[in-house]
Amino acid sequence: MKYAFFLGCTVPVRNLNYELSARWVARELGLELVDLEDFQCCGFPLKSLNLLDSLVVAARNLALAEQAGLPVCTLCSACGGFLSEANSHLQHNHDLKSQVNDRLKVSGLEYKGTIQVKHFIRILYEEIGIERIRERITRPLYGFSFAPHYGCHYIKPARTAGGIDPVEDPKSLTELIEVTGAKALRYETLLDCCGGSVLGIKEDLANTLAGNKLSEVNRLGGNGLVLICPFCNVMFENQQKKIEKKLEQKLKVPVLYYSQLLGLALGTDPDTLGFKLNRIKDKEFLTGFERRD
Amino acid sequence: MIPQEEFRKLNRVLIWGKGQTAEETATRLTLLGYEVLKINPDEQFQLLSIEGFAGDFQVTLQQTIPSLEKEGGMEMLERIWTEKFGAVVFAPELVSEGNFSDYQVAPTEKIITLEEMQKVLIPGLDEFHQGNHSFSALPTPASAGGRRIFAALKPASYVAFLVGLTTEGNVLDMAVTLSAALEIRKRFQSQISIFCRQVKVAGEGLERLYQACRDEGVLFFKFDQEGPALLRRGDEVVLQFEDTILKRPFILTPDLLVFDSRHLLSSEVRQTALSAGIGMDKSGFLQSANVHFLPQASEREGIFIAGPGKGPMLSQLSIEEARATALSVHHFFQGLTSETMNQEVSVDKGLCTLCLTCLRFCPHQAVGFTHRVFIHPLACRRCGICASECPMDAIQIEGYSDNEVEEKLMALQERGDKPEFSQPRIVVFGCQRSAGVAWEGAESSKLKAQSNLEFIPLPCAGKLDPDHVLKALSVGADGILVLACPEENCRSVHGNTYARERIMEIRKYMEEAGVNPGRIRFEHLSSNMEWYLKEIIKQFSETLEELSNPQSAIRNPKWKNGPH
Amino acid sequence: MVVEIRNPKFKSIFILNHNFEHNLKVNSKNSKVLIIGGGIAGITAAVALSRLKIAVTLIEKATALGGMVPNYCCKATDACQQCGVCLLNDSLQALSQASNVEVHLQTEVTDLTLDANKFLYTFSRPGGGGEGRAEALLLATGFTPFRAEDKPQYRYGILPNVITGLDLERQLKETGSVVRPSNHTLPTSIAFIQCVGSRDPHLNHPFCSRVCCAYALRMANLIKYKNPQTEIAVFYMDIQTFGKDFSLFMEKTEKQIRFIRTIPGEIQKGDNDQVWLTFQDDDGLSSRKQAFDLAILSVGIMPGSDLEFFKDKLGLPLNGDGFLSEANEIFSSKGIFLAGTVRGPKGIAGSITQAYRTAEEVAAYLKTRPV
Amino acid sequence: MDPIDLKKLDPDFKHRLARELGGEQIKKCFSCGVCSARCPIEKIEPEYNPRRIIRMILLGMEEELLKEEFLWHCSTCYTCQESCPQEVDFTEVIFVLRNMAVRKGLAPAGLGAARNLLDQQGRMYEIGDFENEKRKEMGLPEIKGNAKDYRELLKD
Repeated sequence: MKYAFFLGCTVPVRNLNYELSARWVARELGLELVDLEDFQCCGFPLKSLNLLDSLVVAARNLALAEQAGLPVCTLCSACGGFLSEANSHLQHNHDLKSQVNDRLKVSGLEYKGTIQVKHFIRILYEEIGIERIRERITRPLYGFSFAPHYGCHYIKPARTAGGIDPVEDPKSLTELIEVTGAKALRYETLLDCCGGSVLGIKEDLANTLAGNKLSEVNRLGGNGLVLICPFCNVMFENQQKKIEKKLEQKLKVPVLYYSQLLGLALGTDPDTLGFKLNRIKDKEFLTGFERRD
Repeated sequence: MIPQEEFRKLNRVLIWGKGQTAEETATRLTLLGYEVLKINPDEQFQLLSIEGFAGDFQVTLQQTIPSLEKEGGMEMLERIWTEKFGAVVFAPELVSEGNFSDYQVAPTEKIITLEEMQKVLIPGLDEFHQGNHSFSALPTPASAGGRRIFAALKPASYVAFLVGLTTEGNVLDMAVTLSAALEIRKRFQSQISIFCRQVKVAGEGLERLYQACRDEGVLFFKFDQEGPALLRRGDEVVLQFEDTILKRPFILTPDLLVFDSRHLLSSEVRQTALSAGIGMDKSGFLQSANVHFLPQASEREGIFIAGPGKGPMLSQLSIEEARATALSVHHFFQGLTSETMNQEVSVDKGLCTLCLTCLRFCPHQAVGFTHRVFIHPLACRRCGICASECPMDAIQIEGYSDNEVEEKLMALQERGDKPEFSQPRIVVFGCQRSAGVAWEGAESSKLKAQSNLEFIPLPCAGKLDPDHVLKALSVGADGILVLACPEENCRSVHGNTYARERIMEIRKYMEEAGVNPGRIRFEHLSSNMEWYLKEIIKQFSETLEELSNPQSAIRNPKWKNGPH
Repeated sequence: MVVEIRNPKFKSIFILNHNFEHNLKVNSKNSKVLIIGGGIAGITAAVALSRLKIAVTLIEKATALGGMVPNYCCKATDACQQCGVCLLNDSLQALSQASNVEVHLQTEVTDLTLDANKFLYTFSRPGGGGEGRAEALLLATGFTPFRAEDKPQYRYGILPNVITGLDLERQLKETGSVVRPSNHTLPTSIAFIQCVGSRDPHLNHPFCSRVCCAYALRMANLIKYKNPQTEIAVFYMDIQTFGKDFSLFMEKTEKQIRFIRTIPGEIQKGDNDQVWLTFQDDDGLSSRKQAFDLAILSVGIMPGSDLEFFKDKLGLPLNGDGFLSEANEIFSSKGIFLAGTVRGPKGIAGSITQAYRTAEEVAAYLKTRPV
Repeated sequence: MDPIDLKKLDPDFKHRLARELGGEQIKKCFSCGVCSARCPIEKIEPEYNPRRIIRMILLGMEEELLKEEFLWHCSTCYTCQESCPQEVDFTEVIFVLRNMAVRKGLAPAGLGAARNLLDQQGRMYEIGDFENEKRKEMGLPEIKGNAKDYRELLKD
């Protein structure tokens, strides 16, 4: 299993904990992630401004992966979603493809439409599989519970997301949490959006969205909110202080990446998984977990 | 009793109607070997009356022919004559009147009816509904009106359809509207708005047509209550309305305004139906709103109803109706055998005083008289209303005669003193086609086993006889339950109502006789309401228990002490 | 003559079960027409053909005749609402009096071939099977109700107080009243959601089911008649015309039922097992949540699951909506005829009319077909 | 409120939008309102209402609509799109509307910044020596953050 590793813009600068833990988990499970030097922004930030421009940028990245002969693995759901979407548009629309390829000529690249894009979590779920992960769990996280947050672009739009999960009732992350031995919480706002896309336009609106979910997760208790996208992380972790202020309520909802959770269950220590970089940690969970050994 | 030689079975059918249904019914019946006369109900031909009985109707027709032109106008020649038919099929089309009066506008160059639009635009609409969902190249209309309409249809022009706003919409008008809108979009690229309350899509292909219109950019304005207001501005009409989605006011000055129509039964057909004793629904369409007449039956045996006269319908369905009707007519003729002519209803000549009560009450026009009354066995549906109404008890129906019912009641009396009876004894009189089915159903099988319950089937609740009810009370019943079909569901039209009225009467007798009128109960029950039958009996038993309580009422002494 | 009449005095009575089925003699050789499906359309067609002295074999999978109709309730309030459910009993009565009709219950056709204008078929049934032949085939295999689970945003099967129109029919048929499944109390507020699974290209059912407005509004009126204090809201897109005197019906219905032209987005769990509907409010400009004691999903008519079998065996084309095509000339020339919902959504009255029409076609075919 | 004259609106707007990538299904809408009922933004800001936005498109209210600030408030969660019975891709429609607004110079101030960043560095966040130093400390590979070709690629 070998993938071109698409980090996107946010992860390699702002979410090193996600990158660290994902690389560690991948290595541990025999998933080879290859860094391609020329990968840049996926193109999604341009979609609102000029759809064609955004597709050109996406196609550039896809063409690079094609050159390397590797399918793409993304950590960010927005990157994964948008690269898949571009792939689908270009594979099905011949005129669009030639239009985009015309523009790609300045980079000396050609998009052919031969490779697939998959989110890291989807690779864990579909390629490695729950059973193989189960076999590798050495330190099950019994007694702890987490609220999964799927995020929007991981499963939607269903047409281009590849149907990994039924959009009204997604299961993959829930099962992946449960295979670690921890309990995955069911909650009303499970499908709610983080609001990340509106943050730059109307912060208050974005905070209200994220706040709804954080309040519920706070009421639920448990050991934190499990994420799989750095965009969502911006809202739930970085904005949490501001949201607390807005809601006039202490939230203190610990936020962590799924790869960090899995890493612990696979037997490594929090430091290797970048837990030091998590801003809101569940100390009880981390200490409680360490004390078990 | 009618002598055998008076029967005649004529393999002739009169089809009173025009259009698709009438045509198709005529064709199918001809193929089946019947002699068919098809007459268009219009100004020229009128059907004055249908006398006689199933298999042998005498139909009186009138023809009005304009004759030689004379000074001061046309002389009209009238011809009235009578013909005989075994069966009659009503298959008229509806007449349409533009809905202008509802909006208080008059037809002008820019205001036309949906029918006009259809005529110039979609001559092949019928074909469309028969499954050919593509429009072939259509010729430009030859008529002046048609050319005028075409001239109004340009890419820059706005066409507005007002459909189903002042009267309840129907699939037919919607199909025409959608087809016309689509055609105009495709051929002239005009801007089209359809104003309606509901988009009626419950017909084959209509949902796709609706979708095709939306794809073409046709706008739909749906209204919950009032449609747009029509304002006159010089020559033009301005539509003023609120968009129900945006909740904002809009105006539109259409270049062509198309109105739907009211579809009505012509007064000729209406008159004929009334005189022939054929029911209509409350909206004035043919066939009573009674499911038991589905699909093509009428109150009178041998008279059938088919097609849009029952209400606007898509042409597919008209064809379906025609073929089904042809079969029903064929069944009817096949059923005219010596077996069906067996007398099951008899009139006692000695008792009959020729008061003709039976004739007045018969919902099926099955009673005739010459020097004596007879009940025509083919026209009779054996409801027994006549038997119950006959003041002389001269009419008896096999299986439900006074003697037979009384025998059953006497048997009840004999069983009356069995000691295991602890529950009130109830005699149930019920229509055998509704209550009878429910009574025999699996759900109520426990009821049947209850020896305190006796079910006396009636051919129709209209056969309920006050004498039998009083008899039942006198032989020891604690309570009488009468079960009739729901209102407007009686196969004999008013049988259930008659039963209810008779009970009011019986209650009066009971009061006079000092018996609590609460001991008789009347309920509507359909054949599949077994749970309700159980429930009624439970409730009624409780009522009767209470009435039998010495503190509350006097228990029927006959029951308590056994028979005398 | 195959339907048992328990009491010869009441000709309208039958108990249909597999016990009497075993006494049945299988003698399909004489049958001219094979009817598959013993619902209202199949029964009506069988009766119509038998009256023409055409011998018919009627095969039904279930243990009783009637198809879906025995699940439905009588909807009469102070007067009949013309639902036509009682017509099944009329048809069964006519069948019990028909000659030349052989009914096989609990029987499934396992193979079917068309060979030189003859249909050869094999069937299986408890305790064995057999084979038969027919000169014409009439398919009346009916429909499948939409699976409400396929619209997960309404949480059918998860929230106890979300039921389907079919569930409500059964409840009213069996008990005569409507209760909340969670605690068996009477609901004080009820929401009907129309078009669940119908007019929904997203779920691959782009067509109108043509019966849901009728059954939902009639049942709503019935509930209101029984319990006038119940508040009922109907969420709809376009109310479809049905029955006679429809405008009078609507006039009356609109007075006692709230109509909201929108489709609710989702149903969520509320306190006391109430269901929360989120929908675009008709009065204002925004969506809102409202709690109801009970939500009823008006599920529609979907193509029957047997259609694939006939498609494979006889090469019959399905139309764009997944039903057997309405343009049936290609079928009838081969001696294949269709009646009822196998051809597309329709109600009881429509099925009956169509059964007559088809019977007429079958009769004409048998008269003129090449030998 | 003065009534709007339907004839003064642009009936071609919906057709033009339908020709854009993602806008193809717009005319299928039959105003059921599921999109609005499920929209999380609508719950916070009722002015943002997908059903009404589509209605404005269908009626041709281009001028008014493209000026609306709320077009930029969609969180692109795709809930509307996934639950639409008529398969209108409303989230994509929002992108099309935004593209149209940008073409008319109606984009909110500051949105051009994203494009400038990509023009210059091919990334939303610059990766310089400082960032790479930090990565190195964590044992992560260096990232060469310069994409010279983006400027060329995004040239109009």
